[in-house]
Amino acid sequence: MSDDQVAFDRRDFLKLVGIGVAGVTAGCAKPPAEKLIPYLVAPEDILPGVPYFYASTCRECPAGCGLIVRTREGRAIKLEGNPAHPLNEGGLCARGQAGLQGLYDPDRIKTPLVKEGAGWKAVTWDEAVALVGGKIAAAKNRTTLLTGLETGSMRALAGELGSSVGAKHVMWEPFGFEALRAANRATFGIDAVPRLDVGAARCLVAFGADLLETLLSPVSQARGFAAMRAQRDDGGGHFVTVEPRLSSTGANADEWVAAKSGTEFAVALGMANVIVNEGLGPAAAERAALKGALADWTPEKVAALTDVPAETLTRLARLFAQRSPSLAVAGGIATQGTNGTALAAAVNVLNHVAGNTGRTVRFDRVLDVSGLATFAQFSVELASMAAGNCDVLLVHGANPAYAAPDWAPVKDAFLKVPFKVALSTARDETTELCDVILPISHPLESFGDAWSARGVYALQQPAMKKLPMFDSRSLGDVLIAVGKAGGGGKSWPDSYHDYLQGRWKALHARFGKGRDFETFWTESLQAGGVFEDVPATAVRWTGTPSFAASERFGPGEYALLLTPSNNFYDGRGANRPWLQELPDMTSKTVWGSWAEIHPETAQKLGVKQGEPLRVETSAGNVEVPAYIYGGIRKDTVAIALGQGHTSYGRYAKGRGVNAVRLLPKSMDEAAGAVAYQGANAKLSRGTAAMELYVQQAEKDQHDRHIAQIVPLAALLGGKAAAGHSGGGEAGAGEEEAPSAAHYPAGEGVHDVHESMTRPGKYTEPKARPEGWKPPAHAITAFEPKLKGRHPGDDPVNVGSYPGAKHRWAMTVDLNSCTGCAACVVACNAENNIPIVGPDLVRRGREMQWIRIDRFEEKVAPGANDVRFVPMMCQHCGDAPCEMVCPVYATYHSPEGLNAQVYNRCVGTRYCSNNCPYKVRAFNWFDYSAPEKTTFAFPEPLNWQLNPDVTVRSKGVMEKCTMCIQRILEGKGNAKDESRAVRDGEIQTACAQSCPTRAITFGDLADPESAVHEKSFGERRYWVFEELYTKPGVTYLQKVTRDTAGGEA
Amino acid sequence: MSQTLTPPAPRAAAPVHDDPEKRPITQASLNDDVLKLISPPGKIWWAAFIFDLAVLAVALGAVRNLIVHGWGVSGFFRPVMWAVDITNFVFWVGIAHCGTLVSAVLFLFRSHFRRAVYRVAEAMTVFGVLTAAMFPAIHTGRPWFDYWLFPYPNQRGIWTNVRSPLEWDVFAVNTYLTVSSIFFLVGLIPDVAAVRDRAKHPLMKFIYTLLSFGWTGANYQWKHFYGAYLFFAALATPLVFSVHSVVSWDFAMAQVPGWHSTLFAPYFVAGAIFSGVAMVINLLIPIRKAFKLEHIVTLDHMEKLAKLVLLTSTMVGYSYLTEFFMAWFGPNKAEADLFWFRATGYLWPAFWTMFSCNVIFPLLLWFKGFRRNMTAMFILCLFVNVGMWFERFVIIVTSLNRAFNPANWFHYTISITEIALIVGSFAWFFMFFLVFVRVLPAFSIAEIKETLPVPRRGNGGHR
Amino acid sequence: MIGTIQKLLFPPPPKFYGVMGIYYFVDDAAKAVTALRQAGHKRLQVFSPVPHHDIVAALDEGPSIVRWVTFVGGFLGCTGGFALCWYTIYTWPMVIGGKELFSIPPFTILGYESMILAAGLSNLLGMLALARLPEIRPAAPYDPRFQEDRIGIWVPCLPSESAPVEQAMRGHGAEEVQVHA
Amino acid sequence: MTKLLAAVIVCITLAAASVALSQSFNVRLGDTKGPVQPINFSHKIHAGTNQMDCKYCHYGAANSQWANIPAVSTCMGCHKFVLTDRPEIVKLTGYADRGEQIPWEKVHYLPDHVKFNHKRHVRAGFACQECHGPVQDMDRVYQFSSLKMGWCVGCHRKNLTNPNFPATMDCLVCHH
Repeated sequence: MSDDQVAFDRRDFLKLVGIGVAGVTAGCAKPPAEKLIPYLVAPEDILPGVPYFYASTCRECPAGCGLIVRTREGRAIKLEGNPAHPLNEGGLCARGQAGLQGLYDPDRIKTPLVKEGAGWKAVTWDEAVALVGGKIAAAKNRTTLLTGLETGSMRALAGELGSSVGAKHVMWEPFGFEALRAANRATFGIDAVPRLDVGAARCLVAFGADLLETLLSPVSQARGFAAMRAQRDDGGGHFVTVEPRLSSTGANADEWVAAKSGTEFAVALGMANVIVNEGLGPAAAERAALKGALADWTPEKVAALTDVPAETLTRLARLFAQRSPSLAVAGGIATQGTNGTALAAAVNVLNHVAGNTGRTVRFDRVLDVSGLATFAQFSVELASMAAGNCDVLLVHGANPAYAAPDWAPVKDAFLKVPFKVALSTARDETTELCDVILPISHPLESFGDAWSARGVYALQQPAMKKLPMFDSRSLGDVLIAVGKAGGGGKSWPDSYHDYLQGRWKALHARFGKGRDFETFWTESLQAGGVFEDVPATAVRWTGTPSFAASERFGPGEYALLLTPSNNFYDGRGANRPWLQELPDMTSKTVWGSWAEIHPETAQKLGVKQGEPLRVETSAGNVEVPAYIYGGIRKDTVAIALGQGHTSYGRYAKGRGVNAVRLLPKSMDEAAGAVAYQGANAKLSRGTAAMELYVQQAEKDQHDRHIAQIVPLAALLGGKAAAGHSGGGEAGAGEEEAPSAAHYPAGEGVHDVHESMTRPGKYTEPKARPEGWKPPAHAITAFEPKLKGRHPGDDPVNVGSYPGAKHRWAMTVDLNSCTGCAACVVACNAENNIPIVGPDLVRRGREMQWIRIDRFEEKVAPGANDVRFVPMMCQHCGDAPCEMVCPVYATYHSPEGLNAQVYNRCVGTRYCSNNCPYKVRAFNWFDYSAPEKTTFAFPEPLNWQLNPDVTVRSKGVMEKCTMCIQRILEGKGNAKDESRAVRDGEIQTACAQSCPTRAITFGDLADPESAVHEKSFGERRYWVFEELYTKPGVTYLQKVTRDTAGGEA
Repeated sequence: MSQTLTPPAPRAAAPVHDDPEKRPITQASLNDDVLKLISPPGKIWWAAFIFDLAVLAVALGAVRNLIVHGWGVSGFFRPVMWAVDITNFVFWVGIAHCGTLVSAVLFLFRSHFRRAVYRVAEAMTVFGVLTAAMFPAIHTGRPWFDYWLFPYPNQRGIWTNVRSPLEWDVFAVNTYLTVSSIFFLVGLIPDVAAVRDRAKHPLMKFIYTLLSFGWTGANYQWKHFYGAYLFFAALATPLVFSVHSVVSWDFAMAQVPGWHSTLFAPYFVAGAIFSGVAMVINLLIPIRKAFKLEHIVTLDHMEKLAKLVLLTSTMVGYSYLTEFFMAWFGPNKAEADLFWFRATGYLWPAFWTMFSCNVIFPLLLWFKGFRRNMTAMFILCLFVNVGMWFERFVIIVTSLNRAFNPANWFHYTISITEIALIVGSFAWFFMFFLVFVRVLPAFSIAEIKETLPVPRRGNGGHR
Repeated sequence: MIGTIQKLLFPPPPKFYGVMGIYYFVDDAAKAVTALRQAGHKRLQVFSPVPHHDIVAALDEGPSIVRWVTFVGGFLGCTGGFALCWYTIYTWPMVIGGKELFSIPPFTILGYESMILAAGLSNLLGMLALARLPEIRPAAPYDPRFQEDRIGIWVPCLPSESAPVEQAMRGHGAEEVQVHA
Repeated sequence: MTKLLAAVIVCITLAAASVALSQSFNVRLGDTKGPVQPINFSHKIHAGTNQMDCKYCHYGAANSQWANIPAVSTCMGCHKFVLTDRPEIVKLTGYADRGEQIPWEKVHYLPDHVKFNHKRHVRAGFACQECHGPVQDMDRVYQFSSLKMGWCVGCHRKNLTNPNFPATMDCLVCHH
């Protein structure tokens, strides 16, 4: 019996019992007699109540990171990064984790549908396949298969389908990296996007590149970013961002160069010019040629064009050249404009003259985007369809009706094509235009592979049996069935699984290492695929394109900037409630669109925060709530893409606006890409009544020292403890006396008692003899201490019980935190956090246990200081919340946790009032009762609920538990092997998911643990230390670089 | 010996006088005057009572929503997890305090003006506590588990957290409710006996007999009655101060800026007496006018109450100023921010209503003419009560709204539900009070009689 | 129904034997009390709307002992309060906010409130018991005027002895004398 | 009349007392017969007479937080051959052949919002009978213990200082 058969049996066992147990447990009435349904056939090595893990691949964006799917009772309940995967190395972004909600989307298509007049008729698969096959057979080579980026076997299968039934395969992505590829073709003669070795860079300049959000492979870049920021030697790891609007990637930068929208390329050229003229950087062979090409991009000229002072350019150029290897990155919206290719090429030039090509700009493990149609090619296809050259259109994984601008002939094409088939999981705008809908299984339900990057052969395996309520089939099987029905006389394998194995036979030949195929296949499934190290393709300079600034066009005096959303990418994430309720990291808004304008602009227009703003271009106009943001140029207005769906399920439909509709017809001709940037817009006060759903209204920390920084100079100067009190003077570089230690006594703050000046001073374990073991009953015996207790008496556990064995604790490194909010989604998934909707979030009633507080000390061109603080329950040693609870619903656990017992909670809410961090969430409504309108887990979303975590009912307080269920699981495993808990064995959901490893969890009582080392590190501090709560969560100060060049 | 003097016939008609203030009182006429309140009520009373019940019904609807849908129907959010609920609680507890103070403390001090007013004040106390006690009960997220707040033996073997200020509240408020009710009912015994003797309907007679414990006025009854009454007063007096101190510690024990202050206990007690006396005045003025009892509750009595208001007003004002001074003088940035926000933030109307009603307007009481002008006094005391409600609102909402972490500062907007709660609490209170006025002697016959001249043959029939 | 319960709780007064004198003037009544007590009628009872000092003096009784009941109750309440606090923590000690497990200040508050509560209740019970309340079987014939302005002196005695008592009462200015024989 | 009054008072007192009793002490309300099962399976025969180990069928008890209900296949493992002609076994075979699952009636009711981990208790060496009672003598299984918190805590208190497997009284262990 082949392994996958076993896998299948495993996956469908105890589904029903699983639900019965995991079902929402609210109320306390004794239930009526229940039926227990055992498996019919018990899989010998599988048990209910035990989690099982399957390696797979994430398909939420072209990057294709590796997944580990955690399943319980045959249901996938959480997605985590695959540590073995070379791209994401264990981390996983918010969008990737929310893929789970695509699987459990309540609005998924239930059965094959055929359009009848205005409505849809449900048909059987056989009918549907026969119908489609017949049409394809009749179409005779006039069939088109339109998909998103597909790699590996799926692309091959599409090709074979084309050859057999004459279907043309077109792959299109709204953000297709056209400019990058065009520029690389021009300068390096290679049609690829490079891999950015951010970690190795000692100076990073991002030209509009959202490399921590959507560009290329955000997770691996974030990992590299953390490594770069960890550099210490004379101020390495300097980060400058060049963009008209401070993106949430740019928020992490030390310096913001606010170039005019569309002129970023000139900045790059100006820097290159300085480097070449001053003879900085390595002497490359083509320096002479470049010198000529760069001659007329003098800093002065550039300054005039870009509104960036010449001296800034010169300074940055010198810095960039000195800090070799440095890295300049083009990407994001800046490369999606009329000057996109110019920017990409200019950045190539800059990197080249600074000698970064081949060092930080590498062409080894590059994403496979070859064969991806540019928008120009796509338009040609559409045009030919519109011309009636296509009879059958199969669409999968692409949503042109939503993502393509109006002037692209999508509608015409779809109207003209007589027979359109949607192979889709959810009903999106494009699906609505089709004649037949075939429900496709979610990637987590089906086999497949993704060779998303060179040397990466990732496998995608079903983590569970197909959901019973959706009669779906995997894409591969459908294509094969269609191919069979479509004639063409090709002999197809029985299933896509067979096809896949057939293809992997070839890999077996290469990587088999003598194992038989079954073994190879099984091990590949377990590892998540096969990964090989690939040498970097040597690239040579093939020529410098000529640069010319193209002017902005269209009526209006404001530059329109449409940015891909960190939460929704191009809009495909919009039907995931987790992402909808995940605050955007720039505006901290949820569940809708907003337009960012500069305060002065707002004043000029007479628009206040949240008031309607009318944005008008030659193509159309929208009204969105205004968000007043200092981090944007006065002459620019920015709207995030991804919202404004007219279909795509209850969570996406009718939220915000789809700003793509604003795009006038314009393209980056050189690359053949849509110009999301370059158009002008008119702004005026809107009329429609609308709401801006802000989750964090106040972005000034009022000198409360919540997010602290320390200048790198201070660290290097050995004055490590001299933290920065923030509050305006951030980055200015002055330091408090070390005596003030790690709570800098800023103005208006309590003078800190000496005893408070070291975190964990009282949590420091005493030196213990070899082989010391705590008394067996220590943890458990609640011996009342009869003598007066000073916190210092208790070596391990502040405010806790005699001789406790563990003190679970956490550190958060603000220097690594990029505010990507992956931890928030991870927590949502792990702890059954209900989604409450926009109105409650706006009123401060969101339920998330961890949130990313964004504090803006300085958002203006020049030195930039934006701080992200992941804020969760601090598990204080002396917790203010505990002493006020009248019923012991919250108390201090023997292991240092601040416990919250839901069923004891009466709901006085006193604890939340007394919590300085305000991290306790109250169940204002009944989110767990299916009969209530406020029910947060409509079927089948409740299949995702973690059976180890209670689903809280109305009227109880809840908060971060430091994933107590994981702690118990880990301790249980240790007990089973009769050993102590290993450091790092237990990971909270947030710590596990963090792409930059900013969060460390562990046992403070273990002197060898990583968390212990960090908790006593030089950058440590506690939030609100003057309150003497002695938290279990220690923060590490963010390190700021001196923006005057960073020479320490 | 001379038999010249003859006692007046029983039930002699009460003497009359053209100035209501100066109408003389005899022992018999006192019974008539007081007991005439206990009679089938007229149209006005019924109108008021029906209206009151209607309002109460609406409020109960709101409470039903709170319990069925959860507290989400209110305007609360993080960080303002308490607002109108606890505001009402503290307000009514404060109202309740004046009653026991007037009856117990003034009893110990043997100040005679109390005898005319203390029955109304005590009724107000009992009904005030009854109103106040409702709010901690319904303000919880799961009111059906409120009994967990009481330490009762259970199979789980878990108890309440005696170290929580909220638990102190449970003990303090329940003790206060019990003791003040006993005090009230015991004081009623001799007067109810008088009512009993006049009751016609057998049911009424029966009920009053129960309430009067079959009181006959025998010497041994009087002896132990006053023996015990003294101790009730002696127990209730410290209780008054302890209870409101405990209530204030609900806030003072927390570290929320604006709550965390050692000033709170005396500050709250003064405020309680302040609002309580004002409420007594608001209740007495209509009663003495409507039932023509100006000769029993005289202007002098009212003026003494007014002076009490003036005194406590200055104490409250002093507390306000101290708070601001400490915020300005102390090193705590959060507290300084908070108090600046109180006076100038988006909740400034609440703060300035409080300040003007509690500190500025009462300054008028320095004028004797004002103190003796019942209309003016009535209006002023209304203002004082509004001001005192807003004091609690300001303390609770503004402090929570600007707590330590700025990341979740939002604006609080009051909801219909909460307004219903406020109005409903008054309806609930007056439901009791309206009934009380018509079924129980609203003035202490026995104690007032003690102040009357005792008929002696020895000195020509009079003292 | 009401009638039944009334009968159940308040049986009809028994037949009394004795003399009841009604007074208006307090000094008369006081003198009468003195005289009668000298005449050996120690078990006489005085009914009045308010207690009068000279009558109390004439009766010549000590102070009420209810205070001792109150004291005992208060003492037990206080100990009970502290005991409860101690037991709740002893039986399941949970550390909260790093505070002392057995912390005296909160104990004091609860002990104090319990003391007041118990003292109040015992004070009430003591009073009712000593004053023989509720008085279900009246110890003497009752007259509503006692609640208004008249004072009654009741001397229980056999019909044979009633004559001198009645005479003594009238002698001290009784407004009216009823002989129950 | 008096009698009526007395009767009422007595009734009220009794009701209050019973409620107080169930709340204050660890008494089990419920029958000792147990529900009628679709197949009249007798633990007395299997675990008692035949001395079968509980964990032979309920193998999950030692390895998972939940003790599993044995699958039909587990039963058929023996009863394909053993006593195949008995009416109850015929029923069983019927289920197996039809590929149906046996709708066993739930016997043990744990209160809501509490997590009980079988594995930890079994591996700590507790016999199944300590909680489930003399199952080997039960023809029809019923809930032996009250499974109320007081009952759990009582046992945990006893084992606080158990040298090998110290129990804990930390609320979080069961309530999370």
